[in-house]
Amino acid sequence: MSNHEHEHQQPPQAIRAEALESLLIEKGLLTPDAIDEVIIRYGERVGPLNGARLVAKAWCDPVFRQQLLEDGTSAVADFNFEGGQVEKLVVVANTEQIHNVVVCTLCSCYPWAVLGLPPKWYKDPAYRSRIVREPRVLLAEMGLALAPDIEIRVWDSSAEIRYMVLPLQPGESVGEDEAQLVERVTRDSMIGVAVL
Amino acid sequence: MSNHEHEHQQPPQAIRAEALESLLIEKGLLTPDAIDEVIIRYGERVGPLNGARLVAKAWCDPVFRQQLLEDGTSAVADFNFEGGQVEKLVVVANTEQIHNVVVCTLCSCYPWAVLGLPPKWYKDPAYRSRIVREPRVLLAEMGLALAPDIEIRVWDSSAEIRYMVLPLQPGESVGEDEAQLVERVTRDSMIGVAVL
Amino acid sequence: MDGIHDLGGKHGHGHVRQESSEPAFHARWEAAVFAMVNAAAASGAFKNTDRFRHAIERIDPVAYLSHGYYGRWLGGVETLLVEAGLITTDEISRKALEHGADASDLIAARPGLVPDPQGDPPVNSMSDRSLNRPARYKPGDLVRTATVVQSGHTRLPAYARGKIGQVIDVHGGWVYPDTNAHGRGEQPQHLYTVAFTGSELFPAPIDAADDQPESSQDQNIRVCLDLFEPYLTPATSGARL
Amino acid sequence: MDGIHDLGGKHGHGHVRQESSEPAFHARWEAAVFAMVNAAAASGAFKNTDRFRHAIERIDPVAYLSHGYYGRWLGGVETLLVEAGLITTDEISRKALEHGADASDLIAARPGLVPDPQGDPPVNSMSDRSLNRPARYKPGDLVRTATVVQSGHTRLPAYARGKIGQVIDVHGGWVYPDTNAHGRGEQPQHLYTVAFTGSELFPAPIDAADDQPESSQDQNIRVCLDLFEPYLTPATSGARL
Repeated sequence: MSNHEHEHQQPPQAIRAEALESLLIEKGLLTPDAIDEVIIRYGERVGPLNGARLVAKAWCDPVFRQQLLEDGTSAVADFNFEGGQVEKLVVVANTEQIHNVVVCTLCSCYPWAVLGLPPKWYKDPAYRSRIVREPRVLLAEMGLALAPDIEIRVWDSSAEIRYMVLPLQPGESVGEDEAQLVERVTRDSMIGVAVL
Repeated sequence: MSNHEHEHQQPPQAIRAEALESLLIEKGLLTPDAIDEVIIRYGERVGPLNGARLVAKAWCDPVFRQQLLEDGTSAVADFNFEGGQVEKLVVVANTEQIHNVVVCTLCSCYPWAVLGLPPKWYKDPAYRSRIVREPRVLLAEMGLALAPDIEIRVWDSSAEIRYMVLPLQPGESVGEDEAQLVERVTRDSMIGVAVL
Repeated sequence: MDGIHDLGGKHGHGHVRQESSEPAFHARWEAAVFAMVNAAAASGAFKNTDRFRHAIERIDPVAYLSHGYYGRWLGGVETLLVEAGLITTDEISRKALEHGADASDLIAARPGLVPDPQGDPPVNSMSDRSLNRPARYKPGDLVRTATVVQSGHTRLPAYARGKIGQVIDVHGGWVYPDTNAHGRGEQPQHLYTVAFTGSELFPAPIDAADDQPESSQDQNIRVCLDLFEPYLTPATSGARL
Repeated sequence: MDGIHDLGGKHGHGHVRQESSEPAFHARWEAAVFAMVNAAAASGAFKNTDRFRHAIERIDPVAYLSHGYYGRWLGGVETLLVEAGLITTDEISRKALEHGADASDLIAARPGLVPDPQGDPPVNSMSDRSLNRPARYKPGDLVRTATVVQSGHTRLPAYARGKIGQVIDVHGGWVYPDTNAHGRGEQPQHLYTVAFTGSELFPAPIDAADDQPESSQDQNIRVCLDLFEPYLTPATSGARL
């Protein structure tokens, strides 16, 4: 029984991934270094901190804010974020009347360069199926209750454009400096499943 | 490892079925007899032999054939088949120009009283998804190549009407008596995925 | 509902695997599930087949595709037994562990916290009902199917929504599954057999390459469905069959 | 294609499960899959992301729903490595058994016997392409989406087919996934952001009981998609936003 349990700690797809890894290494198509590089790149250098820096700057700098909303791609270019997956970035701003939320129903497109790799739930069937059909119900389930008079705009990333939400700045944070504000910005607020 | 293999002989749904069975027996909601009864009923008394008897009789008796095609339900009533699931029976006849085939895309409706319980493939996603979209391709894969000029009629059992196909009588069988003809009729020919 | 069960026309489900000399049941547990479904009906866990079908539609989608026909029935009947208060999910899971189940095994059942009302028992065990009002359509009429259906159980498959077909048979009044499954009454409706061309249901792709003819372009296919009157509106033009 | 991946608006997939302090990878094998996808691209197993996305769409539907994101990537990259002749299915399965896999484990990959041609390598690594022809639509235009799509890869989800929306943004020419995924060239097309009302995409059910309001009747929802010109035709009427 303990043997049985041990074997079940690894799901079948994990075992198969390890098998393919050793095959590709044997065939010279993969180096073990490449895996470490991925872990370091997406574990350390690419992540939602990049997006948080954009948001904090937009809150502090009206010119940058306008540039970010009008042409996100060039506004972000100077930051030299790595991570791919943002050929064209569109930043959509929440207002008191409009709440934005991002999804990719067909696969799991996500703005890696500004938000890192997506959380598991973003890629799972429940979120992808429901957020376009019943966004208000689903957001409430996820802890974000929006009044009926707030318009919800769902952005389904069906081509190569990537979306990021510019959340509303919390009233109590006005006057803080950019470094303090960066700390306040959560990944979920930039996907649009939370507010700050 | 052998312990591990042993445990995997039973799929999880089988284990769960056994668990529910013992619970329902404990609660007095089920008697073990009821299971034996189901096995005997559908294993021995209800099956495609019933349909085969109808087909053979229709081949021999033009009046019965006409009655079967015009009002299958009453034509079958005299046979007193058991097995349920045929509140209204519609029998569709193959011709040299038209081939009929039956499916239930939404669940797995099937004329139990005349054909018994359906084969596993009839209930599986591959058949249910493909037979309405590409019947000629799928029938060919299943061993029935139909010329492009033969019209295929697919009957998707979406309400309580149940369908059965009256296959064409093989030329070499003309002159055989009803008992001999019954032997020739296969279940698959009455679903419409084979001819005789 | 737009559920996993609505398989007609979907891609990716592979090849049909036929067996020779297939038994009525592949294992005793399959017959046990059959008997338990009968027992659940007898004990009042559900009062009509529409409700049972909808319980199956509500099971876990992965279980739906991978547990087989009787595995789907099992998930459906567990759901109904739990919703009827005859048994608890915990009782089943505890017993399953005793029988050697893995704690990580996929559970098909999806009992709701607030189940639909059971509604009245059926008027009789059959589903045809006489109706005083006349049928709106007759054989030969062209009809268009609804694009939208009830949010719960329905018998209008997704692949046949928003399509034009021709009535080829009229069957009188039948219990309406869309309400009956939810305890909202039998509300009998006229039932029709409607024939569609294969190319109406599955037209040629908008930009298929010439070297990839789709089988949907086969001009010699008809698909017939049995559809309830609320699914249909009159159509003035469309391919006659 | 009408595949299992096309999840928008489908019912039955349960609740969203959020994790606190979620790591970039939940296990080393997930990062290994990521690296293997990069390696497969570098070795020529696929030349563009559209092809990789379509390989994922072709994996086993049960695996699609149950193996997780990197499990789906694994199935997709196995398919492409096998189709490119760089590795065989037998080699992978034999190695998996050595690593402790069960012979009955579900295999996600679905390599085709006759894979699509690879087509030319991309003109450049980006997907936007300048087009000489003018865009057919401008912001404010009403458009109707196609009801039928390519039999293979497409980026028009089922829930947004046959619907009327309003163009809200115009993005110039972009590589067309519907052909690019199948080695039929980049065939760049004008790309638009089109906004739809929630009730256009998911109208109220035909016979919903008054006591069961569907959230789809929420009048304050917009869904925006990025759609390629071949998916669209002009619409003359429809709800302006």
